[in-house]
Amino acid sequence: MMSLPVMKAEGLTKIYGIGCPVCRESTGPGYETNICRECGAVVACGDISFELYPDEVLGIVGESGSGKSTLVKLLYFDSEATHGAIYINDSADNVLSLSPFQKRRIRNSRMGMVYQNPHYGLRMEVTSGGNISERLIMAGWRNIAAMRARASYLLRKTEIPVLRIDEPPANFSGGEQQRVQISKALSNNPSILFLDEVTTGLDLSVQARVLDLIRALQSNLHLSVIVVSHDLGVIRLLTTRTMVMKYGRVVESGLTDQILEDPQHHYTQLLVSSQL
Amino acid sequence: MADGMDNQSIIAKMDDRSIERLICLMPANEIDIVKTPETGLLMMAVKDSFDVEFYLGEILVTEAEVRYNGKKGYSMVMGDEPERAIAAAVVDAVLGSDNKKLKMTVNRVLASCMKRVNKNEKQQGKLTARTKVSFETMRKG
Amino acid sequence: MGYVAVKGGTEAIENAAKLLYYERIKGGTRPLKADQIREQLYLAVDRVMGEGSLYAPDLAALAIKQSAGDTFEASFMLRAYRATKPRVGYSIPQATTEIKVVRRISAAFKDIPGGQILGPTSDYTLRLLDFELLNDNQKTRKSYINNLFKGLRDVGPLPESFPRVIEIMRKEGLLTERAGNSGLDISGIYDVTRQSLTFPAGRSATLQSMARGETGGLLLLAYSNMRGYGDIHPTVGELRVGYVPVRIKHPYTSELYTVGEVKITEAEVIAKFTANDGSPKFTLGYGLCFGHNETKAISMAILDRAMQTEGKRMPSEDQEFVLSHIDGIDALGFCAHWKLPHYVTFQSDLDRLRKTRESDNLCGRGKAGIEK
Amino acid sequence: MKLDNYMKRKESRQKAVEYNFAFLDESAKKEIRRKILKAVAVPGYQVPFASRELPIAKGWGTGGLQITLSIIGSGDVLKVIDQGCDGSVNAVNIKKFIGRVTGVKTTTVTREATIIQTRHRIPEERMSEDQILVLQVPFPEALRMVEPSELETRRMHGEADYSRMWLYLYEDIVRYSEISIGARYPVTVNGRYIMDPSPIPRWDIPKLNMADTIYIFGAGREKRIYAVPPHTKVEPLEFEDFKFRVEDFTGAACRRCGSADTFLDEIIDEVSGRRIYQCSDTGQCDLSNGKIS
Amino acid sequence: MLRVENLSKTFNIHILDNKVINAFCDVSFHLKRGEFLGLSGPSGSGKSTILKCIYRAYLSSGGNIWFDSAEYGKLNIATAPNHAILNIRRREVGYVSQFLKVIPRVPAIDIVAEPLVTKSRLSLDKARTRAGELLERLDIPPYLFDAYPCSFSGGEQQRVNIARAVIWTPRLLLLDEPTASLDKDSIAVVTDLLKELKYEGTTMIGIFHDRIIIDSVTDKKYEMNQGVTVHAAQ
Repeated sequence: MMSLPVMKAEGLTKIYGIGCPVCRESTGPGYETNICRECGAVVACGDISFELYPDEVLGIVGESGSGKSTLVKLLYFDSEATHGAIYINDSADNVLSLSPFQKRRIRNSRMGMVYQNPHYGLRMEVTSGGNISERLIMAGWRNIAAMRARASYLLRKTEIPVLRIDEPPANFSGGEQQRVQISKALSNNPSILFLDEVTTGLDLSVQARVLDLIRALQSNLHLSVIVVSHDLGVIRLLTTRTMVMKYGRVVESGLTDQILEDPQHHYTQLLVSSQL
Repeated sequence: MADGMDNQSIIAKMDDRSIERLICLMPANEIDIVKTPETGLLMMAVKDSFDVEFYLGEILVTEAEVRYNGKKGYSMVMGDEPERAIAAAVVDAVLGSDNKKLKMTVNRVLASCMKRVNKNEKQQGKLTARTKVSFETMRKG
Repeated sequence: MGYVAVKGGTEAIENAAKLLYYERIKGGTRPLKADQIREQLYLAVDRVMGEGSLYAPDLAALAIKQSAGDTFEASFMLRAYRATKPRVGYSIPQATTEIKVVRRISAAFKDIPGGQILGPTSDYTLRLLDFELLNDNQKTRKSYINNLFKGLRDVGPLPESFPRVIEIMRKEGLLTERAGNSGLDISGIYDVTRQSLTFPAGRSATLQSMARGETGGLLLLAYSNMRGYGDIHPTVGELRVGYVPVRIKHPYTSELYTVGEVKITEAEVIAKFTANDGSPKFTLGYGLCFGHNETKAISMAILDRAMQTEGKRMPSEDQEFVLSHIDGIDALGFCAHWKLPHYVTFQSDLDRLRKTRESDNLCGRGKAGIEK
Repeated sequence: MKLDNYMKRKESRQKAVEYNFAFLDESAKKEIRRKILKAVAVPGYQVPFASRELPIAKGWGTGGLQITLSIIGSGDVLKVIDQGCDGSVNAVNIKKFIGRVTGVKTTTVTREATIIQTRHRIPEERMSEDQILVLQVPFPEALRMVEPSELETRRMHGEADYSRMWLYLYEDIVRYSEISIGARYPVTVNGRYIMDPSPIPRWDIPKLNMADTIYIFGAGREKRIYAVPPHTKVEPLEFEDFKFRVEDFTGAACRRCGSADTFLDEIIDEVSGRRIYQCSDTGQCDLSNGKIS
Repeated sequence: MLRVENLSKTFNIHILDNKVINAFCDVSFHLKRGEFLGLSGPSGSGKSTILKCIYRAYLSSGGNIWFDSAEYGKLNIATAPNHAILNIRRREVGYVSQFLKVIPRVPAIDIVAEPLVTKSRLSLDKARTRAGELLERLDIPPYLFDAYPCSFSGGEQQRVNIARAVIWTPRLLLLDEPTASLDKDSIAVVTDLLKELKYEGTTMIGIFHDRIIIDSVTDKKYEMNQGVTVHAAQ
């Protein structure tokens, strides 16, 4: 029995700058640049297509500037795509053509995002319970007790002492902030979770605990996850499938163990040989 | 520097007594006041160094309109200046009319006023010109 | 009984107004005439016209007299006056190249075509109190003037128009050709007095807002930028003070019609370069205002440039922040409104405070209260 | 008129000193009326307008005043209140100004007025469909307490993205076990826009809901007009388990008229040092006190 | 069950001046359900590479790998879409290598129990009980069950590895020298376990050092060709 993808992207493209007809054909790994030679526009993502299946963890790997974070921003509607389409579940509507209001609703009900920098995902001066409740409020919750019960549950899940529900994340350590961010991302039972370099910048031991948490949550909650990382260790640990990005394009995609053990593209081989 | 001054510019700079005298010279019973002087605001548009146009601010002006010999005369002067507005409108009408004699009178008055204005401005100009920096001189000093 | 809203306000207000009037006239010196203010306190008049956004020297002088010299109040009166007057038209957009200069300097180049003209400036005077002025009278003034004009050499007239100093750089291609970010407004000139300002504001709206801004406010924000809360290190490319003509189209003949001339101050500051247009080029900030007000024009030019900074980080780089806070009349009014009674709102706050304290007492800490 | 006649009539040559009826020039009034219509059409939505400067300071009711001046006709009867009081300095000042530039009748009795301009209160007496209440607004943006940028708050309204406002209330409850907002309590209008009701006490908020009269809000300094048309749903923001509550005057009554169901001013008696109460709405108080019948 | 046709594998190593390594070519064999194929040949002859191609950890360069999938029917592993491969890995195909490559910071018993939870949908408790029995059989002392295997000896790690591979009953199991460093007793236990699997119908391909295992459990042998050609491109 074949399952249907929870998310499908077609030809996603993000160009910074005015852009011109030759932007896409004059950039990419073949030209070793993502800057258009004609107009100077930056093709941060070019013609990216993929499918994400239920209960699947898809990795996006590449060095900084490869377009991987931009791609996630496009998927989470943090940034507006120049071209392309995104389909959610079996809907035939391109969600990118929806109004900001509708996008916000989809984002809030179907998606969760954990940013590298907790400052993007959390309001640092608002209590951690408040941070989690914000997404519940967006979903129409209007009962304080119910929201606090849900927030407590999520904090327990992410191994934050529930006593700290009324403390702002500003008081928390980096690893704890990521946990609160994860709680917030999971508050509305999303079906898709985006993780953008979530362990970058954390101490190794903290990194390990956050990764364990993500693994456990993924397998318990059957989430579809997109993991963006420059760290092949993270990719190996969390993902089953991987896309390798370079100069705004996907140069190679496949099963994660195949990508790591039998890389086909020159760039992937370089990446693997320099990191393993 | 004021040699090329147009009539409106001269009227703008005339003192109140000259305005009154100018009006007295006009055939007052032949001139109809179409629009009595009224104050209003003129929005001043300017251009910046990139030629972008913008509004600098408003200027208080007085507008008037008269008719002489079937010729319309219009004026807009700065400030709350009803008489100056009348004078300017009358001048506008007269100079557009066929009354050569009257036109000559007006021109004569304006020319003499211009001379006075010019003289004044020239004197002032000299004062300004004296503040021009000569770098050779500075070096010596 | 405490000070609450009770009757009797009417009378008190009227008496307060009378007292204010009395305060201005009680001294017994000769009444100050508006034309004296216009001629002798001309810089105050210029400032009031600029911030009041109405070029009307006689009214500005009257306003200064009436407000006992408070330029905020005086500008405010001009603004209120203009609200009741119909707008009769718009002038033809005037380029400032056609300026009759009384002062013109450049800090960028030593020798400039047309020369540096210092004009009437206090820049190079010592700020020592001049006690001679205590004996100021018609006679001493006349003799001063006579001396000044006596034997005035004919140094040759000043040219009728001056090329902008920056044109030299523009010809060499060293300057950006368009203002960053904002550029031209698509739908003609924006008029912030007729359309409510929305953000991001176009260039014409930005310049108009600053031209009517309060000198101190503009200076403060510009200063914060130059001091390090921002990174504009300006060089005054050119500063000019002079008269530009105001022209309209004659309604019947359609010919150019000169209404008069207005005194303006214009500043162009050259600031750090950008490579946005290809090769690195200097960028420019522009300031222009009514009257002789160099502080305002330069501050405006610096802010104009600061607001073009990409990725605003500092208050002076944030267009919304700058344009929302530089209007002196808005700021003054809001500051003054705190003097109005706020009994009702305060009563409501008081109720909240008491209720909160009650629930604290009931449940210990506030937090414990919600867990129940 | 001939020029000679004109020159003879000295007074006609005098400089202009007269003000237009209702002060504002006619094109300004037209613009403001258009904006009011738009505000009525989209309840709770803040319509930007080109606010004019008036001879009273911005922040002293220039928004309300511009609305009143734009809609007032010579047959109107005007009441102006500040803090519920007709005799408050600001109310007196505004009434005097409007009187001078329009010549309309004024009153202190709510039911007699056709237009009531107010600051910080809604009259206690229920108003009718023939009346207009004009409210002076210092901060039209209810979201300003959570977001300083206008660009951002306009986006939030556009997308009905109000979670931060609710979050603010949540945090308030966490901190104080109560919503600490006193006056200026945010409301949802017609199920769509969150609106600042101007700094009226919470006591007055229920009067906005399904009212017979029209409420027009004007913010002069911030250049916004908005409205609550008659028979429109206006709901204060509240949680299921933390309800909106009005000010509590349990056990207190006006020392003049004795009413125990009006919003009261709290006064400390100079002599006894005791706390005493008095109606905030002085017009209403006078009425029940029998001073005016 | 599995038919390998003219399979070949070439490595193009771009980062070494586009060096090309031909691992093997033209390999063909087939297995029926429950058959056990032993791969043999000198080291470097491409035995492991074949297993990895069948598991799709390596991409084949030529030929076909026909697998009778319960879910998809006849499926060419060499070319099937990624998510199909993931699905058969999850439900049908197991792979066990010489080294324990598992998730760090997971106790031994959970490593072994996990396939039962994720693949066979057993409850965690039941899965743990079965994992404990299996580990005991493989002579892992119970006090090590809750320890992380990274602290184990090589032999202990290998036994945990095998336990994880055999605890569920994949339709196809690929074994890449999982017994390399085991002692005689352990090898005997493993041999028994593999026989049990075989009895339950699991098809297997294995590479073993130990002749005893080869002789006692395999049905067929495939001898890799001698010699591997290595040459630089161009």
